[in-house]
Amino acid sequence: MDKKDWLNNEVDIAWCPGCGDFGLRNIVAEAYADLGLKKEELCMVSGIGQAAKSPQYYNTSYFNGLHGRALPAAAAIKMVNPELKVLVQSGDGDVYGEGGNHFIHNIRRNADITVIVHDNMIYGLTKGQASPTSQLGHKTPIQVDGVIEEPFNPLAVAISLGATFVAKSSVHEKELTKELIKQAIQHDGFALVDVFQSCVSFNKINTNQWFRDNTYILGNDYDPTNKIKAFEKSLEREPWPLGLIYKSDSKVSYNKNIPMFENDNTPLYRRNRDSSVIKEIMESMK
Amino acid sequence: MDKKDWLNNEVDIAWCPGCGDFGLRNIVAEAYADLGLKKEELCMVSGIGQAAKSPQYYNTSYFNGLHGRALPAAAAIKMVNPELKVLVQSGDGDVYGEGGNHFIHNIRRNADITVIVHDNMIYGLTKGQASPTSQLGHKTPIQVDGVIEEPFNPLAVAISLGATFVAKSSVHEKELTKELIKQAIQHDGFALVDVFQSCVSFNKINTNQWFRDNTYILGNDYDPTNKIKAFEKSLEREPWPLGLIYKSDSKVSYNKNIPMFENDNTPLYRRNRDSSVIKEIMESMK
Amino acid sequence: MNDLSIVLSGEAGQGINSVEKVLLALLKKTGYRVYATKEYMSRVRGGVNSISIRVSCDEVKAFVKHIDILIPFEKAAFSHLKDRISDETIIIGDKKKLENERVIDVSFQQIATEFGNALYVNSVAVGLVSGLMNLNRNEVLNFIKDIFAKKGDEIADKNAQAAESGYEIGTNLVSKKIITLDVCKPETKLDNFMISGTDAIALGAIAGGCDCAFAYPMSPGTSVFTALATYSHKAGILIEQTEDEIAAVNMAVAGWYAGARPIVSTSGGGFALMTEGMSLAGMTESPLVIHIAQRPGPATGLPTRTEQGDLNLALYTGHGVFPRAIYAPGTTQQAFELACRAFNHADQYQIPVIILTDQYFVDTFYDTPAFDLDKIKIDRHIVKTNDNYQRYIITDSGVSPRGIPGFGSGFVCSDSDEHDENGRITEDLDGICIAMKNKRFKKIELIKENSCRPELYGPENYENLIVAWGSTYHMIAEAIDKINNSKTAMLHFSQVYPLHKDTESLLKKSKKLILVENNQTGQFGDLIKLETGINFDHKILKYNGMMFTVEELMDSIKEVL
Amino acid sequence: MNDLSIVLSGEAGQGINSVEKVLLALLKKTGYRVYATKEYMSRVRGGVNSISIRVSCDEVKAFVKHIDILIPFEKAAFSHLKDRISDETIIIGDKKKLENERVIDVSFQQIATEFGNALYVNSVAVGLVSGLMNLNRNEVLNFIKDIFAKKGDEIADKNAQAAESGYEIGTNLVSKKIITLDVCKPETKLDNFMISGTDAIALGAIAGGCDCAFAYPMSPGTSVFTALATYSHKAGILIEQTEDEIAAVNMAVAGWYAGARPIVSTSGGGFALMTEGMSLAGMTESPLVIHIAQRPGPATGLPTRTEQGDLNLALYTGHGVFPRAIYAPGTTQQAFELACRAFNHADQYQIPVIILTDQYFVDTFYDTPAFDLDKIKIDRHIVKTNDNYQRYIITDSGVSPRGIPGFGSGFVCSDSDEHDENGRITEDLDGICIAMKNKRFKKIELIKENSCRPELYGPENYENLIVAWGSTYHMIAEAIDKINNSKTAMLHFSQVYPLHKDTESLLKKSKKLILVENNQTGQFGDLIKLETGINFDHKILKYNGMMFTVEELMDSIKEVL
Ligand SMILES: Cc1ncc(C[n+]2csc(CCOP(=O)(O)OP(=O)(O)O)c2C)c(N)n1
Ligand SMILES: Cc1ncc(C[n+]2csc(CCOP(=O)(O)OP(=O)(O)O)c2C)c(N)n1
Ligand code: SF4
Ligand code: SF4
Ligand SMILES: [Mg+2]
Ligand SMILES: [Mg+2]
Repeated sequence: MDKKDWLNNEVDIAWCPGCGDFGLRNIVAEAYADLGLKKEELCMVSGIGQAAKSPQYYNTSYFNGLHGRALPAAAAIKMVNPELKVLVQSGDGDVYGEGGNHFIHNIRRNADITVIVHDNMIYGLTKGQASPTSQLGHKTPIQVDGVIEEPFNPLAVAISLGATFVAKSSVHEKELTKELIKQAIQHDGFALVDVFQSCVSFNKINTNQWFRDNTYILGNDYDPTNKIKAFEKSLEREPWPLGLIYKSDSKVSYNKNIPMFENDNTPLYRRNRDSSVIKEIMESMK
Repeated sequence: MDKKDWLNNEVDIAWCPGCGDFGLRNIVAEAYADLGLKKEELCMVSGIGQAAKSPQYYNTSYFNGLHGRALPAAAAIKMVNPELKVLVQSGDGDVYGEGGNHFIHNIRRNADITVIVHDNMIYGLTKGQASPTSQLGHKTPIQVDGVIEEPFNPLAVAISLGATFVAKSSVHEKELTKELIKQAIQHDGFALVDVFQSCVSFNKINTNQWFRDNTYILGNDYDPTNKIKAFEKSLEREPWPLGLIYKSDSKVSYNKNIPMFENDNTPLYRRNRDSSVIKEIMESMK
Repeated sequence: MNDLSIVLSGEAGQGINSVEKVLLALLKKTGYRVYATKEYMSRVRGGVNSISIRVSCDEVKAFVKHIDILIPFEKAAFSHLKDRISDETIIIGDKKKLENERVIDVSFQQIATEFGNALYVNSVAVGLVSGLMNLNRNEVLNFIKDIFAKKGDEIADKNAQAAESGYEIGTNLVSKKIITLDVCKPETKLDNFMISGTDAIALGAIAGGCDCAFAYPMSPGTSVFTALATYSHKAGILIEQTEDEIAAVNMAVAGWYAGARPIVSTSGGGFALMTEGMSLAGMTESPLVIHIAQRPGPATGLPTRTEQGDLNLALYTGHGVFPRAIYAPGTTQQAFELACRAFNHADQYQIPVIILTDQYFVDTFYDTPAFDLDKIKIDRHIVKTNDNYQRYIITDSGVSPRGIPGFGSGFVCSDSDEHDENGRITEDLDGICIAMKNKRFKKIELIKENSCRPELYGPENYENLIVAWGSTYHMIAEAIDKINNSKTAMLHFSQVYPLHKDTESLLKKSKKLILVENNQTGQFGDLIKLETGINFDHKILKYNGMMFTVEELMDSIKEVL
Repeated sequence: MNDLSIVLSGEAGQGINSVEKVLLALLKKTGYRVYATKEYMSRVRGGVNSISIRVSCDEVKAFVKHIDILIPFEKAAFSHLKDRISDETIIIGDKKKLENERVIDVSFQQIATEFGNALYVNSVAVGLVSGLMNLNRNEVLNFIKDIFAKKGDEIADKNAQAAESGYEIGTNLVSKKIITLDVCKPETKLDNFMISGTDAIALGAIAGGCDCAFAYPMSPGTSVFTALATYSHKAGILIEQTEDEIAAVNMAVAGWYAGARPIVSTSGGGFALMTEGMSLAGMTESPLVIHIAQRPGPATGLPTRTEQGDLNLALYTGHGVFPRAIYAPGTTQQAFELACRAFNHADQYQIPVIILTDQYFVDTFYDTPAFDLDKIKIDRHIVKTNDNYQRYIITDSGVSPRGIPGFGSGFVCSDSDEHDENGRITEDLDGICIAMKNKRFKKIELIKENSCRPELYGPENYENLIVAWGSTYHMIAEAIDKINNSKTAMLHFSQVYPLHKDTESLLKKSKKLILVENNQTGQFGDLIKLETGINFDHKILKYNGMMFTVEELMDSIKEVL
């Protein structure tokens, strides 16, 4: 399938004209096409929000679950059906706010899923409240005196949780974003790609221009395999570094760690159980 | 009040003989006594678990809430009633498992609370399942093949979230633990003290002996104000460093950041509202 | 025509909400009674939304189906509003763009672009309607200038000019008899306020001493949270957006514990996450006030639509038995009073109080006389503790005096486990455990004694009784007025639980019982059946995500009379 | 005495649970029918717990109040069990330690310490009871050796020796006529299994094709999760302990979506957190199987006690309207069959199925004949998709064929928003939105048609009908047997929702209706009233955290007959 085939153009897209979500949609479709994915092997997952509407706009199977619950859903799908490639597209509020506990524990779980966070530093769908990544001082109808809470640093936190693929991009850097997403999909384990995305309706501070002015692409001299350096890099601000911040091949993903899947990648729905098992277990209760 | 006064000895303590929770209870009471806290100014908070029973065993006001919800409760108490000193004692499962999202966001919120986590690397009250801090390979009745999930590193995560007081101790190091708890109480902002604690009934691996054999106390040459170094230190294992891992005075706590409390520390329950305010607001709806 | 129904329809982001605000203010200034509601899709741009305005010399507070004047900015409005457009509907708009023969052509877009910005269509529309209604030209133009003044002189002037063009077109259409409006002229001017359901709840909360709000955004519940944030400086309210709904409810319970009066505002899906927290409030006998603005489920459902579907959830949420109270205001006056009362009663009985509204109610503007502030007061039911203080001391009423940590010398101990009078964990099953269960249960009777009496609308000697709750109030009231059947009345419950003790007798007086609910199964009917054994003869249920209109209620009611 | 009630009581951690296991096995080996249950405090060491064993030649499956032989290891046992100890109770123990005149002195502790470990008291107790019952001495000693074999020869020997001392004391007490036990001698030996409620649910789940479990530990729900973990290698079950209950339910729904058959096991407080997830299953028409082992609330409540208090929560949890089924087994046979059926029905109707048990049931051991494996089968109601596949295609029955992503060429799209037949978001309110609401609603009738018929225990021509559900089954059955009133029967519901269509007629046949529930308000009675309009004449409710005893039920029932 080429990019066009991946895009569902029959539906009315509910995003605002100029929204960064459109850009990411195109980039992801290109990444799929470049990787030569087959439609039967992909499953997209999201929570609720503007970003989380993404799966609707592709030709793909998807599970568009509850707000904040994209990651447990995605992990479970991969864990029981490891033949699928599972990719999450969801918002910064969804993944880091309501879904924060799942962010922590799914990085620990390390199922082989790709997580693209549309980081517009705002709650788009609910009309402009602060998100965990909104910067200090950002005023909104709720944060009338400006944000006072320390902005969430998804990269630093992911690294400290032992994530093995942590990347940062911005929707205005199409090629970079595409390359990172492709690498993330190919990575074995939980792969995070946090992408600056412009909410033209509600975030008048962190605009595309702001992203351009406040980011730079990491040079080839940057070594993403050094955890401490990666942590240090993840703290940099204004300009924010874009690129692969951290990567490690030291771990295998969830399914490779459990006996059931050791020599057998068969999804659970194609496995059968002999009722003699029940007899056998019952015998132990004599 | 001296140590004895802080301890409630009229109740039947539900912990197992030899449990590390006893040790921590004594240490905390001593810290209170050393600091000369008044009984009217303290409020203890916990979730549910063996550690979370702690507040019951002091002479103090307490809020023993739901499993996993100690932190939002503690933060709210401090936020609306800033005259109180608020101290949390709860379990590793409570704070890092069920309560993980509150761990993230209360560090960001930075209310002036002290959080002591009884880190026994196990779920005690529910009889021995893995906790987020259980180490790789640890076998339990649920983790029959051993833990495969990356152990949660509370120190590294707290640092990456911008916490300004991050300490690690072990219940066998009484003096150190007491000193750290005292400093934590005096620190303005969210202060984390993660303490190794032995669950003699369900964790036969991480015993007091293991703690002794696998920890060391940070020397005076260690500088806890360097964030990157602190992060590096927080990753060290076998031996695990004990002491003040990270501290920063760069931030003020929640209440100091909001206009309502700027020049006025009065708890909300002692503030009055003039009904003319309603008239005034209504006028704007003419 | 003694009132006029005006509808504007456009895409999200096209600015029709600004027309609503400005027109309402102008009409009210002139002395008209006004009402406005909106319905909109779950998106920020595009799609098709509408606002419905009613103008009259008499009180007008209900959603009607018919449209007298329709101003559609997009073609999609026709199919979107097809059920509401009749042969009598006057349609004004860009004929070419709308591709509809019936349209009275006004080139909104062209005029707006002449003045330099497509968004000026809204000012053109305001001017047009003002012209049609023959409002005072200068007043209109000055008002528009004032409104846009903060955006700079140029923008203010341009908007005023756009409005002026609209105004002229409006007067022209009337003078040329292309449009004939037979509207009353207001004689007196009332000193009323334009108050939305949201405002009424927020003001009531402030009147009730609400001093902090813990919430996670969720439409349509965010509205009250946002209103409180807006007034936070004036009223001294601590506003905290939480990481999730679980934090919100736990912070609220703990906030009450520490002496504050927090509110939580949410919607069904968010409230679902507070189930365990509700139970915590039940066990710790904590006051708690939660506002739920209902929207259709299950799950994410239809985020910006309306339904009265969360009553069962409010009734049964939380494991274990504990008392609660549930309010369901139908008017802004009720909303104000009940929101205030929620804080006092939550504190008095140490229970969770839920205020159930819905998207329709929070998003609707009613012109409302000043709230009576003499009636309201802040009753703090807290005591200063002494050394022997016991938080859960067994009393005759079931209510134990509530202390606050730090206020007095006693220990205030609160526990989510079953506890003794000191608040400490116990397993004395047949002793204090049972006593505590009975103590909590007892309070239900106490609360019942103070339940709001349902309001009877219509004749006292009714034979047909329409039973309703919450936001359907005005629609049913107007339908009853218009049906004009001397034996038909409405019994409206602004407190749905516990039911007032007269409920059974009031229902039994009637020969025919008709239930009206904006949900699929008649949840309130079930509650009445459970509590009184009474069955309804007819159920009028609507559950497509929209409020009942007066007309459809008239039809449905007539059908079963 | 045709059966014997033996109770051991001690502190948590003192090992009385090991006595339970060993004694049951020994007695069963000898041909006795046995039963055992336990009650315990929420702590790991200390406090006071007890296990209750019944031994008989006939089937014996109910909890009784009376104690024939009591072996208390601690003084606290007397006050703890005061309501169960009668003048007939034989009490055996360390007289000095227990400070009680009635005690037949056996110096458990001294004997145990002689063999080197205080924990050997348990083997002494096993030996003692074996001696009293005159079990085969060698069989007993060898069995004990086998059990302890894995701990090394020395420990095995010491335990056997301790048991031998106990055995001798036992036979001595009998031969000296200090204790006279008039117990039957079993003639035949049944080929039964000792199956706990936990085991029955776990085995049923395995029989139903359960291939993964997502859960967060919570007593008493953890039991089933632990059992499945134990058998995970044998049966091929993916076991994942989640970070919280919200993750558990969302992983389960997504797991079903991807073709697996997950179970979630929890208790009331954990289930409370799954409210929104239930609604997600409702909206996405996802199969889902949740086991709730009930314990008393509100909130943390009494973590290790029993109650039938979560029925309302199970019935009403989740915002919005959607079908569900709720099972409530009362016997191990029912538990096995229903747990199996839960998976097939969840899949067939694409609904959440809840299995309601409680602490009493999961912790009780029943001797049970082999489950009939011929009856059970794994029905996977999934289809291979093609290019035109529509996940939510409108069908006559309301059920749309369920595809799995990756199985076939179609797209399987699932959405928590209101959606069209393709699973895509829509706001076509009066079109597909209403159609989807009606489609989901329709399935309730379908499920009802397949509801389990309540089981009648006792005479067909009853005049007094006791209505019950879940774990009270055996207690009521034995009470009825013993009351021996030819007009009194029990109607036991192992499916509590939707009610079987014959419910109303079965209830109406009776002259007197008696409700028995282990909760404070009679939640099932409310459901019956709501669905059938029928009121109960009497309600027998218990809510102190303990199961009904046969004796107290006999008293309460006789009182109202
Ligand atoms: C349980 C629950 N709480 C709240 C909401 C309301 N809600 C929908 S989207 C959203 C946040 C959207 O922000 P983000 O995830 O950043 O996505 P964006 O719209 O910015 O792409 C919220 C709070 C919900 N649907 N469910
Ligand atoms: C919502 C909810 N889920 C689960 C439980 C059961 N539960 C009680 S304590 C506990 C974990 C205890 O572990 P930890 O927090 O580490 O405390 P410890 O007992 O080890 O001190 C769990 C899972 C509960 N009470 N509530
Ligand atoms: S509100 Fe913001 S994030 Fe949402 S579609 Fe519009 S621009 Fe994009
Ligand atoms: S179970 Fe473990 S943590 Fe709990 S009281 Fe016993 S030793 Fe302590
Ligand atoms: Mg966002
Ligand atoms: Mg622990």
